[in-house]
Amino acid sequence: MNLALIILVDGISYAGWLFLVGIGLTLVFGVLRLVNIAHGGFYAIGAYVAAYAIGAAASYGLGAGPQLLLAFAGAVVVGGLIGFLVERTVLVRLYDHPEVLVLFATYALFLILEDVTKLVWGGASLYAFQPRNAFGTVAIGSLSYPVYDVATVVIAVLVALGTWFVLNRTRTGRCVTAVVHDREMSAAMGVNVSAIMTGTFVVGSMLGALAGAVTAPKIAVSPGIGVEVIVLAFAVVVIGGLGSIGGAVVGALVVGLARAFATHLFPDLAVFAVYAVMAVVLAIRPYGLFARPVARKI
Amino acid sequence: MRHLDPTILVVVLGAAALSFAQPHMPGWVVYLLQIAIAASLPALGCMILLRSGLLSFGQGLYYFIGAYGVALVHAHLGISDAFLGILAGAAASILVAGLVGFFIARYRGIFFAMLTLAISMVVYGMAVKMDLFGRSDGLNVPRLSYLGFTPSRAWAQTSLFVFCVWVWAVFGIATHLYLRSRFGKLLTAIEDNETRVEYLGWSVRHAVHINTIVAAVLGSAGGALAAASARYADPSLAYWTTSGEFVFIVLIAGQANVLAPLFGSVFLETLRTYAAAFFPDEWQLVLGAVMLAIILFLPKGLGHLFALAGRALRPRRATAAPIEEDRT
Amino acid sequence: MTTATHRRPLAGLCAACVAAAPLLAAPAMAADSVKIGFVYFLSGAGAAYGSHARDAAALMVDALNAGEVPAPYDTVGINGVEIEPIYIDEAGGVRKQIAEYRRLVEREGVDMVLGYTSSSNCNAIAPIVEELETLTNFFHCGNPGLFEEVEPDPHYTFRSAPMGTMDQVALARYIADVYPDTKTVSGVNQDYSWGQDNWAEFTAAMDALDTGATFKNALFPSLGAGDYGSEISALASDPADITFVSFWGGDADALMLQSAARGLGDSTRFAFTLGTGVIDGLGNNVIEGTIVGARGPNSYLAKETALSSWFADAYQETYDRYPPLGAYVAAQGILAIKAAAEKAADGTGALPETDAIIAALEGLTYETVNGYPISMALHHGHQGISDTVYGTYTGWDDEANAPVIEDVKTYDAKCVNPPEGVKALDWIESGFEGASC
Amino acid sequence: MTRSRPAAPVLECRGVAKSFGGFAAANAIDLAVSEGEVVGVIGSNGAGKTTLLNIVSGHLKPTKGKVFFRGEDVTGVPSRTLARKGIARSFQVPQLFPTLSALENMMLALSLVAAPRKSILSRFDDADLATAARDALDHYGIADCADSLVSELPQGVRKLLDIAMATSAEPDLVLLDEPTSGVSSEEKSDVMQRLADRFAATGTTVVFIEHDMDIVRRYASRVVALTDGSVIADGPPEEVFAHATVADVIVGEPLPEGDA
Repeated sequence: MNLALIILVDGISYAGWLFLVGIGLTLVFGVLRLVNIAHGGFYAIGAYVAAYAIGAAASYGLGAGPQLLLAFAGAVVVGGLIGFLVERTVLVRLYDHPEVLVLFATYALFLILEDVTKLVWGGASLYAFQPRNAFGTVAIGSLSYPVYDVATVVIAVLVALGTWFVLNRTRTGRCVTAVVHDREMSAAMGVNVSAIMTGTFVVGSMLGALAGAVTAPKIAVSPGIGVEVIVLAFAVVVIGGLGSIGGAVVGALVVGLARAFATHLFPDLAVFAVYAVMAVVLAIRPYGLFARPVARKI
Repeated sequence: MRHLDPTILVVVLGAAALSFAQPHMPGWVVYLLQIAIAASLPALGCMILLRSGLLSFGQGLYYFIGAYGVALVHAHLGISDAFLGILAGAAASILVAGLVGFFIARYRGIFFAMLTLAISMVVYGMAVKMDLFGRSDGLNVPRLSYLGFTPSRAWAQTSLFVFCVWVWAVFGIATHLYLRSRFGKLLTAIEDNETRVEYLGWSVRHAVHINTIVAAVLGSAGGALAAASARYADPSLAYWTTSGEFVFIVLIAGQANVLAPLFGSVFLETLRTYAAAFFPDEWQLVLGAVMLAIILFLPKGLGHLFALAGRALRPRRATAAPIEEDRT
Repeated sequence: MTTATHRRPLAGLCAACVAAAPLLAAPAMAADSVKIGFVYFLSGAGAAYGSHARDAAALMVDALNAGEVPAPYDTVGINGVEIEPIYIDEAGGVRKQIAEYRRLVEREGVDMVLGYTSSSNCNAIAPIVEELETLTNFFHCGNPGLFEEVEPDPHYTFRSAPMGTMDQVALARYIADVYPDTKTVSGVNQDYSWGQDNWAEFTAAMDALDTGATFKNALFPSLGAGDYGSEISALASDPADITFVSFWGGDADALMLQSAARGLGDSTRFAFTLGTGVIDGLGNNVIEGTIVGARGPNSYLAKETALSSWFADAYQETYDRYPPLGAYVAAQGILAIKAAAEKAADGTGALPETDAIIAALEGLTYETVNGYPISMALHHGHQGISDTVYGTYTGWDDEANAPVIEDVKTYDAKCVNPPEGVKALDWIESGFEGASC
Repeated sequence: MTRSRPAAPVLECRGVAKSFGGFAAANAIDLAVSEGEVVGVIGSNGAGKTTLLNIVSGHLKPTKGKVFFRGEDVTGVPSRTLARKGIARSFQVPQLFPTLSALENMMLALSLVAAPRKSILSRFDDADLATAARDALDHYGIADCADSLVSELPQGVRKLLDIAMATSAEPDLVLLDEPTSGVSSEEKSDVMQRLADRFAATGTTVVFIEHDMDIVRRYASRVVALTDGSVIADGPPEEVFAHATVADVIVGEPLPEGDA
């Protein structure tokens, strides 16, 4: 199997995961103009809830499929609930303030969520790998890949299509787009801006938690898993263009392929690759590859 | 000329008082203050960038350069002089910020923040790989000498503390003069209206570029003090969370005056140390909760408390001191 | 926190308040107890590891204070003086750690400090230890540089844990002994000093042993990368006979899980220097045939003695699990101090002066909970060495509910550790000059 | 600084053209302005008046053609350099520093464009600078508003402040983009009279865009009429207003909304 194909497959597989991790972040930025650092916290909560749910479901003798369904549903529900609480109690009071204050509020929330997950689930790792193993592997070229990882890419594509459909083909989606475009104008036209913002944050939190839930069966769910994810998600959406769904797809592919490329050909530079790509893209296209620059006033 | 500037007066008297108070302070408090002083300088750099509305998430880069200035001058030249270490870091950061400035001076808003973050993370990514920087294990820094004077072990902490305090005083006063100058006002004007600044014959880009360099020098001075105090330099100085902390210090304390970041920094270090002492398992939660409380209930920062207190006192003092030139 | 029961969220919080209460009062020097600061990772990625260390420390403190530990540690506390523990989180970066260390010494007035897992924290703290003149035992960081470069002339600084070098050298010897047909080796190591150094030491040791093995992939994913798809593809598309891994914590588990799912075990044999940690988490999902070490002869590789059986049973009883390797090293750190203090006391019933404890600890050989004594043999008696053990995991014994580890080989301490005065890497590259095997 | 060479006109545009995408905002405009002239530029919306001003003031680079200032080629020279050479400009929407007071706005203008560059590090909060700024405001009759924040000022004062800041360095050429737009009709002639007096006193060359034909008639010494990016008439006011197209298309057009 030639190297280019392996890099492509690895890159896409990683990109699928990166997209799931980044989509919530870019959605929230697009609508709320807010870089949500707490996203990493929702990811961790999603992973913990999923690991817990899979364990619980297994103890009731449910199969791999129901285990995963329960895990994903549980993570999304818990993530959404916490997202709702956070938006209604904290963020809503801060929308009039400078963006950087809201950013640090989300950083504070991230620290709080980190310790809360630790208080609830303890410091030792949780494991939920059984359902992933249950689906077996599929051969692509000479290498075998878990069916679960292929399914992750499919989930990422479905989430991308779903988001696109909701934003472009539904009434709610058009309201969201209107709010993205011009908050005041949308309010004047009768769009319930506050509800749209709450809703978007809740959906963003759900997506963050879903990303964690999808990841849980691949890893040891342990403290600190949210931190690395923040920077990666950040890089993905910044490269693609903050607030752009298409940008998140492209950003995920760029980072995914860059990492796969570096791992196979320049393994010493694997860590460095992500930030270097981010810096180069920003230096050439300050607004990321996909977002439109905001017109400068005169 | 007519009056002595109150800020300068406070800085000089405060530095003198701290210098004399040092022998009466416990060692851990001295160290805590030194680290707070060190971190307040890059935060001051963030503050002067914020005057033009620019949010830097990459001040850690210059903190890193300043710290390694001290560490590398020792490791490669065998010189452990504090002044030379600071100068080496400052020179390197002028060079780096001078180059970086060409890229970032045209960026605004979140994009300025992102690019500064990305650049500092690239440096972090390189540093953990390079033996020059000791990789992730970092480099140790010896006890420093001061222009040929090497304090005895018993006086080492005192000397370093006094050095930190007066380095801060010099940079603090210089920054104060810088901000109250016409250029300082120009920086504020950039956030208000870039077009008008250009039509008044000044290049916004050049001004931002220069300001980036000044902020970099402040950051590197802080880094040198941090390395001298911890006697250690490592790549995490350039990590994004370090940079974020500097911005947070400014948020805590507000931007009214050059002293604000110092108060913010002391507050943050104190908070962190007590949170860690009382709640070894949940100190991050406590830190986060206090951060959140400040943001929610004192969005203009703790510095606003001083402003409120000052306003409450003002009516009683009919002949007020000269008006502070730095507006909130 | 003084009762070593299951930590529950709220209980933990209350315990923290209780533990903190003395801090509110003026720091009092109580002569009837020995105050020890324990520094373990309690948050962040290290917590997956540090939480076990803290659990073990709490268990040991309680058992020692109650006089329940078997001989030779059957006296109460340390030489009859009760231990009063203060726990500190190692997370938060080096500048915070120095502040915490200074607070422990200068405010809490601890008599000694035990802890530090991260080599960057050890490097940063060591000069401060000497400055503040407080006996400090680094229980677990393993970088040779600590005494070779950072603190070449230690007085108050000790490290009871053997250096990581031992793991690499012993593994190379194990491969040469048990898998002499090994032609090619790849490596996956975390991208920071520890991972980079381990790979350098291991490859040097393989060369020095003239195994004839060549090196293929040397991969360095970042700490906490989470997804190792590309690395596994790289390893699978060009498989080596042996794949060396120095991962720890959640990363090690994740790499093992993802490799197992993709059948990587069929094309290469993994060698995990901290392999027993992976077995702790994954049980029978570990790839059969994996070579496992335990940062010394800990955990499943421990030797059965009265002391080691007591420790394993007590841990199992208290925390409902077999003690992970982090628990062993934490317990060792405490025993080193106890052994030295009691030797220094020489029958008198109080806590000896720090300098007396130091003198006793230098060069001391003491019994540990893994059954292999540690000798403080290097760096003027400040660095411990011990025998070490490697084995190959071959499956799970359902009846005993324990892993089956075969081809177990023990290596003498002097065979896998450099002699006094020689730098670790130089020693390996010299072809292990002066080693006695 | 710039020695005046009487031979060359103060401003000369030769074949200046500008297109945005496919749309030609200016089409080979030729224009020469001599020392001391007060030129009114008229034309309907989108005729290219502001584009012309943007090009001359250095805000835009022309697609074709050249701009000369006192005989020197200044095509594509940025506005900040032109400001130092002596070309000042005001804006249709006043470009001020809204978080500062009127006095501070003026002080900043004086310390940036009027003072030597090396004085930039001297103290902003300076009594002499404040006095000079008060005097400068007084020249335009707005010294009373000195201590108000810009955001609290009426539009007429803002327009004057905008012009006062632009002209603080006593430029050779002043470009005014609709100096009376947004000013109430009662204030209009007052504002224009102050400006006319001020520029007459300093002998400044002025080019101004204006929609109010009465004002143009009263204050311009010469009028240039633009349509679709081209000059269709250029000469003394009465001559230009007599031009058939000008009378139909420009003068006949009602004032744009919001300008009253």
